Amino acid sequence: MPEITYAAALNRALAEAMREDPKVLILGEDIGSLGGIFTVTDGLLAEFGPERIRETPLSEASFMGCGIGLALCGWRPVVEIMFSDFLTMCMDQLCNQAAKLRYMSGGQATIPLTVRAPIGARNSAAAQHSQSPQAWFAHTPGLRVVLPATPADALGLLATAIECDDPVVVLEHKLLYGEKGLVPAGRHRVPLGKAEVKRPGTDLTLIGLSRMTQIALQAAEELANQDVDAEVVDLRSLVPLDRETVLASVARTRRAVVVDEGVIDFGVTAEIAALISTELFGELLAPVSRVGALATPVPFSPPLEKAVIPQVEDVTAAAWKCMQGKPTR
Amino acid sequence: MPEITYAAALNRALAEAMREDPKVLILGEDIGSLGGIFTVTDGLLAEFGPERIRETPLSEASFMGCGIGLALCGWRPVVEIMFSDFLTMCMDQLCNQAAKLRYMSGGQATIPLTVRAPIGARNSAAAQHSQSPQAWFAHTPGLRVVLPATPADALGLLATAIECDDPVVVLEHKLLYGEKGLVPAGRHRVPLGKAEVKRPGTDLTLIGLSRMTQIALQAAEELANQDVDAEVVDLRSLVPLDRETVLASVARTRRAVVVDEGVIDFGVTAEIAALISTELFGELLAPVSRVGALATPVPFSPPLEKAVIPQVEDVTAAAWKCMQGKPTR
Amino acid sequence: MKYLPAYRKMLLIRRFEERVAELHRAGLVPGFAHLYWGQEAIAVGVCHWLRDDDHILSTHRGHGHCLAKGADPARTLAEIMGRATGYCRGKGGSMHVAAFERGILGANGIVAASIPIATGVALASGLADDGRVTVVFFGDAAVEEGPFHESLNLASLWHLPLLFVCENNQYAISVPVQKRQGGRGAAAIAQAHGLETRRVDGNDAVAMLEASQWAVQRVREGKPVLLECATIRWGGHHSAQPTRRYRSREELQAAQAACPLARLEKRLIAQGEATPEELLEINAAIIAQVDEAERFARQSPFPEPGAATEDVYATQEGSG
Amino acid sequence: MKYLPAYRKMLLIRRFEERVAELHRAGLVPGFAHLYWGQEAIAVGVCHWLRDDDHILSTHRGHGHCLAKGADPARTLAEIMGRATGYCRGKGGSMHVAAFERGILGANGIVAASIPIATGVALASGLADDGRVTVVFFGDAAVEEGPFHESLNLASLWHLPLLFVCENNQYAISVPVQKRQGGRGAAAIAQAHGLETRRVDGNDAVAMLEASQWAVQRVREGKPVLLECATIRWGGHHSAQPTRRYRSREELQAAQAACPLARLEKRLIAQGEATPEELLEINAAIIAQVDEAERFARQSPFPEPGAATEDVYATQEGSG
Ligand SMILES: Cc1ncc(C[n+]2csc(CCOP(=O)(O)OP(=O)(O)O)c2C)c(N)n1
Ligand SMILES: Cc1ncc(C[n+]2csc(CCOP(=O)(O)OP(=O)(O)O)c2C)c(N)n1
Ligand SMILES: [Mg+2]
Ligand SMILES: [Mg+2]
Repeated sequence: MPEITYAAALNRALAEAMREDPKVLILGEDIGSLGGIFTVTDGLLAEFGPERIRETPLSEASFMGCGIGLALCGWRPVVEIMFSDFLTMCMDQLCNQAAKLRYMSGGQATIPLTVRAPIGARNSAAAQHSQSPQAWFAHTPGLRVVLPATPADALGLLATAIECDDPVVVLEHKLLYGEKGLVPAGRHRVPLGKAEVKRPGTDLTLIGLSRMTQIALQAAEELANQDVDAEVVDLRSLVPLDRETVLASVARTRRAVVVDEGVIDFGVTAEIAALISTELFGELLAPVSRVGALATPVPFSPPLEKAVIPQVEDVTAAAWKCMQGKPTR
Repeated sequence: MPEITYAAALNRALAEAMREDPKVLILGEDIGSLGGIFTVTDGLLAEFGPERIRETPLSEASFMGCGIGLALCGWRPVVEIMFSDFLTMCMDQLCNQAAKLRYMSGGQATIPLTVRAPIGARNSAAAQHSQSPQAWFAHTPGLRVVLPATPADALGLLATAIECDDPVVVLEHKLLYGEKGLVPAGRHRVPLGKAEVKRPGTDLTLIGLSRMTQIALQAAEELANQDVDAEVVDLRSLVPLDRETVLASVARTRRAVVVDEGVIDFGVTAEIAALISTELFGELLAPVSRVGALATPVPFSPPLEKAVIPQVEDVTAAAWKCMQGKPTR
Repeated sequence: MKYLPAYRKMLLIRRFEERVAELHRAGLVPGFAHLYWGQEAIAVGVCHWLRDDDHILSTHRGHGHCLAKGADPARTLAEIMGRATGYCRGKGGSMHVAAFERGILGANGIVAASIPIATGVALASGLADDGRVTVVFFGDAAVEEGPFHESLNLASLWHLPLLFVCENNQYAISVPVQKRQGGRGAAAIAQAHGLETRRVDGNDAVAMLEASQWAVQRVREGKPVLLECATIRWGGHHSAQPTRRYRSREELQAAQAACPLARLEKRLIAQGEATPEELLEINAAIIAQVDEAERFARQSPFPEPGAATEDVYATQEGSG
Repeated sequence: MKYLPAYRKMLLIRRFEERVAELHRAGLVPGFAHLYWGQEAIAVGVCHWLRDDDHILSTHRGHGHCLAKGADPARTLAEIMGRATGYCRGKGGSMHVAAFERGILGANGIVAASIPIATGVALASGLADDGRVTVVFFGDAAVEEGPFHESLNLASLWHLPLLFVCENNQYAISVPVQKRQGGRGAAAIAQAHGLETRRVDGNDAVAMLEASQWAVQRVREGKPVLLECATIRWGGHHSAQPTRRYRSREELQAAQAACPLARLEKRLIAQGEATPEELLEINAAIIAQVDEAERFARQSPFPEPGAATEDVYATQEGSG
């Protein structure tokens, strides 16, 4: 298995999809000669030409709509939004149109649209380039939402998303683009809606997604040094949500910490904590612990950014409280 | 105390604020001679003139921005968005600008902006005119979010929102506009961030907001006929969230049902259920039960709309399961 | 040219909308019904030149566009009445009628939202080089929404085979266009974006047919075009809305004096295409067609509640 | 007219941006820094005519606008370096510098987003009839975003005292304007909306000063105006970005040949406003000023982590 970066894995998923299916095309800003500001579309213009690597004006609302129209006509567009923060510019097209057209038309519309956008804080990009808005989209019926945490999952989830006949929002993490990992050499698909145990363990379950899965894995290593054996479950998909894998793990460990980079309040960790608390009522040894961003816009200055975004030590601290049966939040 | 409708109470709040403070003005579509499509601005044009009752083009993104600019200059604009579904047209201005400008400027910007928009399903308005997107805004730091359930709260919360120096999103319910209730004759304010026990009870707590508080009250009546004494807590504010009132009630009753008209998944009920499950770990007699809209866009046809939107019987059913200690969702 | 086919379509729309208003008053149409009466010449004038496989996208005021493009009145009415036999299985209703088999990709409840979608539909035709035309209808207020302008640029930049049809009926709900727009209107703006444009009297079927013939031809050759059609909204914003708060009776009467149907009738008789008796027969036949649509819709069942959770996704959980 | 004051401001911006680039390379500037070098004549030309209490709103490429409007270089640099003494207490950074006390209502990280906000600022001045001018600066790519167009309409409809300044530097990151716009550009579009407009050579300080004098005057009289200023981005999109993938060396060299500072120097000397020696002295003084700003910023502390949760709200929980 070759070792490649997350960005390269996404690039491979796009290139393979475009080779296999002439109906796949990409719309976005700076995806051509520049290869995307995070290099994900590097080399694609040369191979597939400007019709299918279609560089757009700065018009997120209308090129998202353009993707929807193409999808209605049998294309499989991949729309790249440069930062997930800019999805605010096309919320109507994504959440009122792409998400609802199939339903409102009684099943006539099929919208095989993939939307890619990077989330997360990286190197002081500040409040308008650092958001982790996954909860918004997970709360919007009609969309599917996935967040790969590794290069292999990036390849497999994006490939599956492009093949999916529904709109799929693929949220990538800026700090993961440069991370390397082993990726299967041949055809690789990760089903939507399947979480994965990324590290087996017995004492408690750390549930993460996107980069926070990596943070949870690091926390698990630290905990292991202190004789706590943490299992790490990577959600991978928010919609569909793999309730079974989450519940099976926590049913065994009877303790759970949920970690997400989005703001804690009304965010992803709330749904997972509510799910576990309800379904495993009476079986937990400690309340579910939630780790996430503080309820602020993401600040610019490095020490502030660090204070707001969850760190490994926040996860280990939550895990320790959980081991001691104390409620935390 | 006079009995007036929810729409009339909102109208009174607007008129009184405009009389008291010449810096209050309203921006929105059809708010002038028509008086707003839900009559909330009825009569204001005649009293305050077209400069302060400022009818806008159909440009939600830019008149929301216009409101922000006015707020930066010391005005207290009230921006009416005709249906909350259309907030998707101005998500950037609301969530990237209004919510963040104060923070990004290190406290230089003060944004006393009130945004009013109706939520909820009413009489088959279909998928693009029926949404209940409160969770999106509650998940956006920098915004305050309130949802009145009665005419008195409509008056008191809107009055407080207009006086607040922060952006406040006031989400009104379309089916409540015509509902009557007693309203204090004189000055009336409801603080942001204070829930209210709308019906005391001992056996379990029904936690609602907006119209779902009324549904919960009806459910409580039905339960009372069957000798179950339900307390009904109306959240009123999502941000700030009155954790104390919620927890105090459930600490007594030890059973909770959370009811919201938004989609269940990743919605308001998740946060409240997670809060209660964590803070009252080991003290509950049953898992927290969540009632909300099914995970679909809101359908048009009346029987379908009814199937998707929570009804009184959904709340009583959840309450019964809760009384029997069974997990529900 | 012969005008009877266009006349029939216009009359069908008129009688259909009158019936929708009646059924709404009778409580048989849930929700809002934004009626197209008075604007018939525009939809019919444009759709006259369309092929079956051409595409249209529409607005909240979409019944007329759908019928003009060939939607079955019975399935359209069934949808508007929330029945399981409606085009959208009762899930969409008046604001969301779609009939993909007729190239009708959907009415839309969000002002201007179908315009960006239309750019993608047109791009699909451009990429396939299939000669199909995409038409997007929208009201004067859509000109105030950003996505309209962004889409003009896309159409111009990418040479999309897309016809923009602006129906300027002077109002957005209660607010007249002069209180909403400071500039020189949709056509002037489109010109600044490099589109070819024409202003038309949208109450004159003959003028609409002529301008549309030109426009559809240009678009089929691969040039985006915008038509700005002046017309008048006859009723309230939706069928239940009174207008006295914002529109004088005189204004409406003047508007109705320009009735596109009455004008076309005169022309048909004057040029000997039909006698008054023949027009009465046509009218009777169309009323019978609308009666039949109503019978079909009334007899159709409402959807089963269980259908509410269908059609959210095309694929099963976990599948690709 | 005398050009030395404008020259000093332009030179300050140039030297400041060079310093930011250095500090970025040295790892002392977190995040992105989108530099304004090469475009100095525009900000300075416009701000030259502004009063202290006039307002400006800016973009991701905002350092030049802030300095031109009178921001303190030291507090600006401290902000860009994430220090507690920065204008925004280190919370905003390069893309969000604001200095309300100088009428600088903020740079903005979202393309075109400050334009709608500017309509409200201008409306506030209009309502107060205080004679203040609001200027909103934006790049050529903002012309592709819907809110720009909506705001043109608002400005036109409501006669806002608002000056739109489009800095057409030919690029949005890597994509040249011809690949993004099909129409006739910002000025033509603004005209269709009923605004007065002028196209200016934005690399020519004299032309910029002249056009801006007219424009600011018109706006002060209550007419919205758009200036379309042709210029060139000298560096990468941000200071760390190489441009070889999308821009030839020749293109850049031609651009730099039109250096607005060099041109203004020639003019100053030719018309006897300054000698070469005096210009060298000015340069030295400005470098000293930038040195001082750097010293201030370097010596300033980073914010305490606890500051992260401050400034989210103006009011306490539960208060009105
Ligand atoms: C984005 C958005 N804003 C507001 C509305 C509410 N609304 C529905 S139709 C309408 C007026 C539209 O006017 P116009 O586009 O001229 O079409 P007309 O109704 O005249 O046919 C308004 C304000 C909406 N549906 N979508
Ligand atoms: C809505 C939005 N889309 C995309 C971006 C990413 N982005 C930042 S600057 C930029 C290019 C802007 O070009 P232009 O407006 O011409 O300004 P310039 O950088 O040339 O000064 C892009 C695409 C953004 N910040 N906001
Ligand atoms: Mg209209
Ligand atoms: Mg540029």
